[in-house]
Amino acid sequence: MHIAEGFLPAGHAAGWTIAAAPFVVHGARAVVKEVRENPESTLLLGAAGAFTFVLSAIKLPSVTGSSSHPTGTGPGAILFRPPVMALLGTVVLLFQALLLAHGGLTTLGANAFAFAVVGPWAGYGAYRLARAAGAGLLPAVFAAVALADLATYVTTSFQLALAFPDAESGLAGALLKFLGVFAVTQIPLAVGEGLLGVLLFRVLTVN
Amino acid sequence: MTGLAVDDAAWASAWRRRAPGDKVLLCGGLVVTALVLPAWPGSALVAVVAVALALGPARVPARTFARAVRWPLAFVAVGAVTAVVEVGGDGVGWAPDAAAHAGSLVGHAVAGSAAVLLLATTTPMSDLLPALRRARVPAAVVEVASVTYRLLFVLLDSLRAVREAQAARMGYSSLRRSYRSSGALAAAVLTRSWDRARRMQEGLAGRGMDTGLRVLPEVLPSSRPFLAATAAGLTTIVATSAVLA
Amino acid sequence: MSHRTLTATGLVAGYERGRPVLEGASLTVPAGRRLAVLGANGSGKTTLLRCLSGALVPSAGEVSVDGARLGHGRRALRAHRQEVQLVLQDPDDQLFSASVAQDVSFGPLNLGLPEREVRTRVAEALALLAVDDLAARPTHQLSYGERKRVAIAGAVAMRPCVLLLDEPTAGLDPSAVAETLAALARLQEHDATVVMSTHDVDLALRWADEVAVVVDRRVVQGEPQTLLGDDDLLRRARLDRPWALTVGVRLRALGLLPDGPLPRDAAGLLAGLPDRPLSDRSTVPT
Amino acid sequence: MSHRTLTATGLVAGYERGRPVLEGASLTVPAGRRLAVLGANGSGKTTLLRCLSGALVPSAGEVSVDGARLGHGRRALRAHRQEVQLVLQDPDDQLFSASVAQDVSFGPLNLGLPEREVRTRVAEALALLAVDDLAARPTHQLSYGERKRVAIAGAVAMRPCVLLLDEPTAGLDPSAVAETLAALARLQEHDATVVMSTHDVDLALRWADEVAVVVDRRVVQGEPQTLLGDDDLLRRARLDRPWALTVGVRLRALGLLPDGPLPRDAAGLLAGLPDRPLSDRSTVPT
Repeated sequence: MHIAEGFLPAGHAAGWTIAAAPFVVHGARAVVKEVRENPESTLLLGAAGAFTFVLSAIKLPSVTGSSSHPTGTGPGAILFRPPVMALLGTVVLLFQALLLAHGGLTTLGANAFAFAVVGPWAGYGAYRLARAAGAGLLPAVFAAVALADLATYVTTSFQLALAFPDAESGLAGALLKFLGVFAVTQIPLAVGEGLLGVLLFRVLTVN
Repeated sequence: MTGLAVDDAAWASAWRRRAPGDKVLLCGGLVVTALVLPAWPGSALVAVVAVALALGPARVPARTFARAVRWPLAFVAVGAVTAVVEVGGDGVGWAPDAAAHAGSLVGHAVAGSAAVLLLATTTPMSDLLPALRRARVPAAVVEVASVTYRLLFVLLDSLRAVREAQAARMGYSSLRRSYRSSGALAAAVLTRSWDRARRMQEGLAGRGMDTGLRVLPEVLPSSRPFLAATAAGLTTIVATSAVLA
Repeated sequence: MSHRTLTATGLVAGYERGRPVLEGASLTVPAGRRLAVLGANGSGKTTLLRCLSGALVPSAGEVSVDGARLGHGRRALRAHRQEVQLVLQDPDDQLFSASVAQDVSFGPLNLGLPEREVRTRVAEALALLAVDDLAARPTHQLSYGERKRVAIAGAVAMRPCVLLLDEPTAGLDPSAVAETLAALARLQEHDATVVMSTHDVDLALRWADEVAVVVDRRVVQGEPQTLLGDDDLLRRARLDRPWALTVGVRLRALGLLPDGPLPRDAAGLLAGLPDRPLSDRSTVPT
Repeated sequence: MSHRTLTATGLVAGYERGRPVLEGASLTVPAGRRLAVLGANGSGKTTLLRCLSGALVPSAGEVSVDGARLGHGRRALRAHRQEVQLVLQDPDDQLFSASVAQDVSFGPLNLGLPEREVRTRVAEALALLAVDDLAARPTHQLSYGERKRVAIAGAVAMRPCVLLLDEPTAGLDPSAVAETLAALARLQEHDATVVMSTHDVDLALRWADEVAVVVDRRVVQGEPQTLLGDDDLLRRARLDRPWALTVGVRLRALGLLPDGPLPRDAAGLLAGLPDRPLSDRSTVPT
């Protein structure tokens, strides 16, 4: 779930925008460089962005039948690397805010930090670690995609806890609350997204 | 076959021909007002104004607007309840000022969402992206975003069609099969997006693509009365809010 | 496979934007006969087929098989999909596995059939569509016409009673059209009822036992020769009159064609014409 | 725009895998005349058009405009593309912008034209294709036929002397075909030479001044009536004989059609037939 428009206090919204900005700007530089060297890559990068958007529109099958969607950034982190995903992920979040009313504009920075920065980096890190530790491609993909999903929602929970600390138990208590609501429930979905990633890469490697 | 409802509304909106800059100014003003003013009466005023403008002069279908706010509302409800629940040594309970705090959270979020939605349902992405260029976002980034915008509809069509074909052949008749089908679906969309980009390359090379994907945006002139009304309206909201609070 | 009668009554269906595409469309797919669904692009042919296949739930009206109304629960849909299969126009929307044989096995495997039976069905479907030599090929290496036939094989492997084909000949060259029609004839011999949508009136006249014209959000069903000779209907449906009827009517008026139904194609027309040059040269303007 | 003669001589061209698709193909696009390039799917029509447009560099042979050979440097290609434009079969391969007007502006902007001139050209191209009412519509809401015409407008806005269209009528219903042909006629009046590839022999006979049949990796060029009546050529090219020629030849043999060229379509055939019923009833078999 993306943090809705207006949900974060102004200071927090601004703070997270500033926090996400260097990553997104770095991604934008990488994209500008890529396009300058190779003009055709505009189309490939555009296609990658569209794929990320559409991937997050696939319904994850779940036992309960409740509909839930992948974050969609894990496979992209492996395929296109985290710097590019920081930019593409932010573009996708902007489109989700303006085409689907998921998320918002003042919360774009906070959401970008969770979805386009922390998620992809966590996933990519897990992928590299797993590969370095000798894991096969598919287990590494599973770890990467599941972790990217989970790390995104842990970050969202942290952002909310920071904005709304518990009156009695403070930040720690609030973090527990939000993790309970937004991250623990996400564990089966993260596993699901990881499985989806494995199946996706399996088909790709067969072809 | 079916687009995205908010995007459809934007293209059909009575405000489609208004300058995107004007609309960004109005909606951005409303978003900021909703964020910084106290929830009562600031957010309430912003929400009323945004909804009234969308359903009134911009002629956005009420159904589209109502359906679009469901997503943010779901998050806002869960988020607000979680925020005002208190976890103490003696278990879980409501925080002392729960009702007021929750009301304020919901007020800000609903007003902000309505203001963003006013922009989203009146301004197609292909009008907004050239505006980003004017805000000094690099051309390459804006071009990537505009290809994303075009291709996501092509890919959404593929997604729906492939999923329907899989469902017809019982691809979603059990949890295990659903996973396998979803994986194949994601892979099909990914290979299609690559293939599409590759083929578009040739199609555009023939039209002289050398450096970038430069296009000429439509001329949508800015309206002084609209800008004046925006300034007056926002001032009125701030003033009313200050008086009532 | 065995013959079933598929019917639609008073269908109202459409998409989010605007007015419904169908408003009160009724149709009977006659068991064992060839039905061509005709209409201009955007007239609602695909929407009609999607309702018949259960892929789209109409907002009013009903679809039945042998009189039993199709519900929209999971189980009802599951049963319906074993009897009625829809093949979409773009084969790429239906081929999502790496190899041809793997793709055709998708449906039978999902039916939970034992491996042996799946292999039998895949082999049978590939043979019926005359694409058995492609079994081991990757789907993305096939030509467009081959992909279209493999997509049909994927539906045929489900052994449906009714096979709905959306524009199966669109984009195919004459020899690929001939191969597709030959495959459909083999399916019919295997007791499948075949329905195709098309905007090719010449093909419909040549192929169909019955036609259903989608016009003004409804369906007009009848004999090919009658409906495809109805200029008012064709105009409203934005279709052309088949050349064979135009030319046939004139030749009959000139007394050159025998009584009975008009010819459906060039071969039929030539067969009906007299063999020897006419002796009365005075009738030929110079 | 002004007329130019585009020629290809001894083209050898293909793709990585296997034997070349074209081996020694030569073709002359006659300035100001309508040329239909005919061939079965996979015969090499698209490859031929891609060579002519400069999109594909042949491994042997050459392409020239008014006798000047096309080089393959950046500058030569750039100049060539101002004169010769290729419109691909799938409009989604060319429409990259979500706004119709923005998309059509892409080519003229790449020519480095001033904004004012670009707007004029966009308006002109949209009007020629009769899609000016779609200017403010999003690409993704257009029908397939509309997208095809907008893709052509994108090429027309470059004001080419020769416009190459790959299967411009494939997948279109009769009324959309008629609209496309009308647009092509307007382009010709604006002095563009129009070439289309198709596997629809009836359309080629009706429309073209000249046809080029791609067969056995080469090109046979000539008059429509001659080539499309050559059964041996058609068999090798895996094409059908147009019905109008089949029926026309027989009616002429029966002494029912006047001398001169055979009719190209149903209207022409009816116009050639006698007006009144033949008196000699004995010639009609019963």
